[in-house]
Amino acid sequence: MSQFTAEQSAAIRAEFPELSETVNGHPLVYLDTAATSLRPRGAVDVESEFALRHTAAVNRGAHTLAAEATEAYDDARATIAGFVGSRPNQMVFTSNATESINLVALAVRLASAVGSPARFALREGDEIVVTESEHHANLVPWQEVARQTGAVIRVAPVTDGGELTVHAVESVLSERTRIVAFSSVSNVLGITNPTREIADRARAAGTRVVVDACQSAAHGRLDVESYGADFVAFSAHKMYGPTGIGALWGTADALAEMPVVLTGGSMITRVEYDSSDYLPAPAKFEPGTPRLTQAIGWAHTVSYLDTVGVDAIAAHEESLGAEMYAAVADIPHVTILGTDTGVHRVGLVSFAIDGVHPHDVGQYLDSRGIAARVGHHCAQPLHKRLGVDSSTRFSLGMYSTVDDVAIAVAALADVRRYFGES
Amino acid sequence: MSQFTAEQSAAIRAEFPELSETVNGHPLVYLDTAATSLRPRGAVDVESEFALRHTAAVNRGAHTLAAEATEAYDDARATIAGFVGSRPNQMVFTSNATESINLVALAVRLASAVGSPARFALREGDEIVVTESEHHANLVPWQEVARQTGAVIRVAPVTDGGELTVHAVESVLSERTRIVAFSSVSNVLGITNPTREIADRARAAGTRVVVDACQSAAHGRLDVESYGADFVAFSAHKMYGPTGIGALWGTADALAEMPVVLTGGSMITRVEYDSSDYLPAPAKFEPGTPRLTQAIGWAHTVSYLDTVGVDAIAAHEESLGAEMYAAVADIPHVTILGTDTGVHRVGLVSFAIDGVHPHDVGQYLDSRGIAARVGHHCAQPLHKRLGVDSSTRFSLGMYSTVDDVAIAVAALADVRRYFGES
Amino acid sequence: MQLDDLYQQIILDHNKKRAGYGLNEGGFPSHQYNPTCGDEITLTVRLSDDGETITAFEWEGSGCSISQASASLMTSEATGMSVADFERFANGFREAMRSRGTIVLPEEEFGDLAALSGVSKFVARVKCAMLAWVAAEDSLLLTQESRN
Amino acid sequence: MQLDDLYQQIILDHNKKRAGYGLNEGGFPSHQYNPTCGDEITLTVRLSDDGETITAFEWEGSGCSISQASASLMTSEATGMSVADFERFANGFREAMRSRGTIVLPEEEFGDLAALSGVSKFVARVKCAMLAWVAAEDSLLLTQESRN
Ligand SMILES: Cc1ncc(COP(=O)(O)O)c(C=O)c1O
Ligand SMILES: Cc1ncc(COP(=O)(O)O)c(C=O)c1O
Repeated sequence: MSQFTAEQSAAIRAEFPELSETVNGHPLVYLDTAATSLRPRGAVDVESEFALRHTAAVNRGAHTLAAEATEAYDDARATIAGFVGSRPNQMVFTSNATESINLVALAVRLASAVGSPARFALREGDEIVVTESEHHANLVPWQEVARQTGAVIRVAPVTDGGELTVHAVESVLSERTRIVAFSSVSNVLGITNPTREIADRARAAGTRVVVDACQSAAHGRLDVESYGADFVAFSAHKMYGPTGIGALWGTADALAEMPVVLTGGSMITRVEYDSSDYLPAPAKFEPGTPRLTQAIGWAHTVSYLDTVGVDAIAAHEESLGAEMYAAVADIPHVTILGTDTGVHRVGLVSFAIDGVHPHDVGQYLDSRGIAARVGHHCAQPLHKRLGVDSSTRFSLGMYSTVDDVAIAVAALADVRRYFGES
Repeated sequence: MSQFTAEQSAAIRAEFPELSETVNGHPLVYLDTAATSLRPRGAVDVESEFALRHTAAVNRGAHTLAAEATEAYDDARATIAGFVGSRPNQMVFTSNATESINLVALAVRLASAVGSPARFALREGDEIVVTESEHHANLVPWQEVARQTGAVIRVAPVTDGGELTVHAVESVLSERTRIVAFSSVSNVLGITNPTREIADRARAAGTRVVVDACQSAAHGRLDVESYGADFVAFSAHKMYGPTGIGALWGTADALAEMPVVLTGGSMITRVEYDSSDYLPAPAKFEPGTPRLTQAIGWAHTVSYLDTVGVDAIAAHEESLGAEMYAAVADIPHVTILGTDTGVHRVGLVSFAIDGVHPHDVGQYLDSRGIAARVGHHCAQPLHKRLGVDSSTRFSLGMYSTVDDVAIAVAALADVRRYFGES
Repeated sequence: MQLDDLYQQIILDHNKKRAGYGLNEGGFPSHQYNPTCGDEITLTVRLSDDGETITAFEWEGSGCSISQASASLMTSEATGMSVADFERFANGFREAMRSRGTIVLPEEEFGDLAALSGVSKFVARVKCAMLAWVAAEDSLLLTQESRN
Repeated sequence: MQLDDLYQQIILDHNKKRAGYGLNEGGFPSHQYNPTCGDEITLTVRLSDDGETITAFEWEGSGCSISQASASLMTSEATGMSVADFERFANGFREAMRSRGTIVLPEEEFGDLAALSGVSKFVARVKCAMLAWVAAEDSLLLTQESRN
């Protein structure tokens, strides 16, 4: 497990123009990659060139430009699917991971309204398992399912150190459990969950498994099949790709059984005034004009990641992340959310500073050019569970360096003094 | 009503690099703007510059970049809303017009599942009015509503000339009508419907009105309030903007009453494990990381349209469209779908050529550099109603010229000879 | 790409002549549909009593010249083939169609069907050329299943 | 933008001292919440018997130094004001906060609250400064409604 050399880092950083920006007179130190990652120049250039030179209607035209755009779009899907270990037709494009999870939750609600298909329909008293560490995106949609159907939300606890054990999930599984939804990595804790083991246990209990893989997508090799889940959700903008596009992976069976949610053009075979027939996945979930340039941009982004090497990126971030964790932990009056003992972590650390509110911490860091995330990071219940309203988070990307960490840690050490605590 | 001068056209065309492409050895003649429009350089450049230099998490960060991105995003919404005559908080961003319509249809289905809110819930025997000329996007979602709820689809007829009269809609209105969904302009016929009059009649009958304004958005001044509808849907990519973004406009009341559909982060106030509270519109309909760069790109696109002048664009297209209609009508063995008598038309004409299938027509045109749309244009039932399986369509944009039309019409005159008809 | 590569005279002729056009009752018709353009074809394969030989293709449908000519040419060239030969034949045809211009159908084997070779360069039209073939394979399968 | 513009010493002091902190029973508390950061405040305005004068602000909550100091400073500066004066005062404060640095709160009128002037340059923090004020206006409204 080794970090990039200075030369390697310099080459990577040269691809990300935003890193040359100054913030409040300091060179930008971007430690907010878990919220949204910066964009590599090559992929953005390809996307805008495509928009300017190759725009045309996908799946709808006989003319050359349209045929070329359709091919480019299909190729982009194949490239992205290949990157995450999926077949092209098992990866549905969405707007973001939130919409991916919602597609499944809405399919459940629509199926429940009519009682079919049975494997998607929930009934009063059925149970949905989530965990204490979920992002709102993987919690609120299930609450709405429960509210409509009378199903019950069961919450698998995390330890005080933020660890989600297989046992914790098992402890809330019951005969009535129909869905188990959890994240591969919490965006607050940075701990890699035993995703495969949990999925196996849940599926053995006959439930559907939905994995929120947002924080795994570019910080290690995301292999959607390896989770053993029914559905996996992720977003392009958390893996150096464009905003406005994400994906839902599903097993062939799950996607075939899943009822359509959004309907319209390009997902149909035959339309009469009173009924229509639908194409198979992924088309059946992608009505209307597709996210053409976004798919192109995302595909070129993952090609770039492949060039650098996903395993190398993961090793770099993990090693640097461990140093960052240790350095932050060493600062007096800092409490870290999420243990580093006996767990595998990604390059991310959230913490509270005694006596200084995270909003003030963030503002102080910002004055020194450091972009950190403050707040509840869309995980209010987890914060409450861990006894805080909010926290400050440092998260690394492929372009992060030891200097970034050193600058941020040094600033952190000064925060309390600035706010008159000592 | 006058066309752009040669100089004006040249200046406009210089903004659209794709127009300099050659197709099969001929300069591109792009007559497929109704499917998707080409992109102006300025707006694409701003969008990619933003992606490369200003990417940051919207609505979630205290750091400078995040605050700036949030402000840019809010400004973009205000600009686009202003362009279509909406207030910012009455315009919900979606992926495309199809998703906009689906949001409403899904809200109806979710409300119907639990019987509340009452103004959105449908019951068996309730009626939904659509028209014979709808795009699949404004037809299939309503079929799904009907399938779930037991509501009935009533289809307002068009005349043989494709005209949708107020009377035709009235003829299918009943006491049980709950929703009237129709387009301001059909994407096959090019006829401007009496949208306001239909909406007024429908609302007087106590129904909700959903207008598909896709084909009105950039070919005239779209003033969403002027329709008198509850909801209006449109797409950026049909108004020279990016793919992957569209909008749903709604009255303040309708949006306030409408239940949430997609849920997750950024649309909540307080989240507990078992329930959550939501922000008001538009946030309540926009969970997750927003379409940041797409909103920026779209906003710059509408600013560009404003610079050229929407009324001037409309006048140009209308006048050129009338010439095109007449020229196409003059070619022997051509049957046009949609009359030009007694109606107001946009610059769009769909037609059938005796003895030559549209797919072959399109291929022939393509060999001469002309990009036209062939097929059913996502309106299968309308084609059937007019007695054809498919058609060929020429549609104009702000950059279209008399030369484009002349080249296309000349090619059209040769089609039958090439295929051995005479 | 040259348009004449796609529309060889044989194709234009078969688009008009349409060998095998007209469906009789019975058998196991397969209906195929191209959602992009609305083209459709219904086709029945007729087998000899021993089930070994294709005695006729019968079809009806509407669509572009490529889809119609392909059905007509298949009828002309493949009627009388053994089922096993036809399966190989169809696979060879499909492979050429998907080859993006790299495989030309040999005239010795494919006869007038060789005129469809150019289609493979027009990726958007491959579906048109395949429509009748997919229907034939499907009808064949249905017919064989009914015999077991 | 200078950090010290935002965090003047007065603010840091009030973040600790927190005048008015502690809620008593009764009255019409208003609860306000900032969904972005989770900050919250519950505040009760107390009026004189004739309903004309603000006799006290009582509040509890958690949040950043700006939100806490703003509540404390409002308590210090506005206690004893007439209701009508407070409404004008709150409007003036809001206008300055939204001014993006163009309006400085005059010390003659706003006293130590002038220290919050810098917040208006930090657009993302304006909500923090306003939290207590929104609560006060809301509590005032509830109180007045109860008297009608
Ligand atoms: C009239 C009409 N409605 C709806 C749509 C669907 O728009 P989109 O594909 O952007 O969702 C289109 C375009 O395809 C259209 O022309
Ligand atoms: C763990 C996790 N799940 C879901 C999301 C939601 O992703 P998006 O906003 O792209 O839909 C995020 C990011 O905000 C996340 O970190």
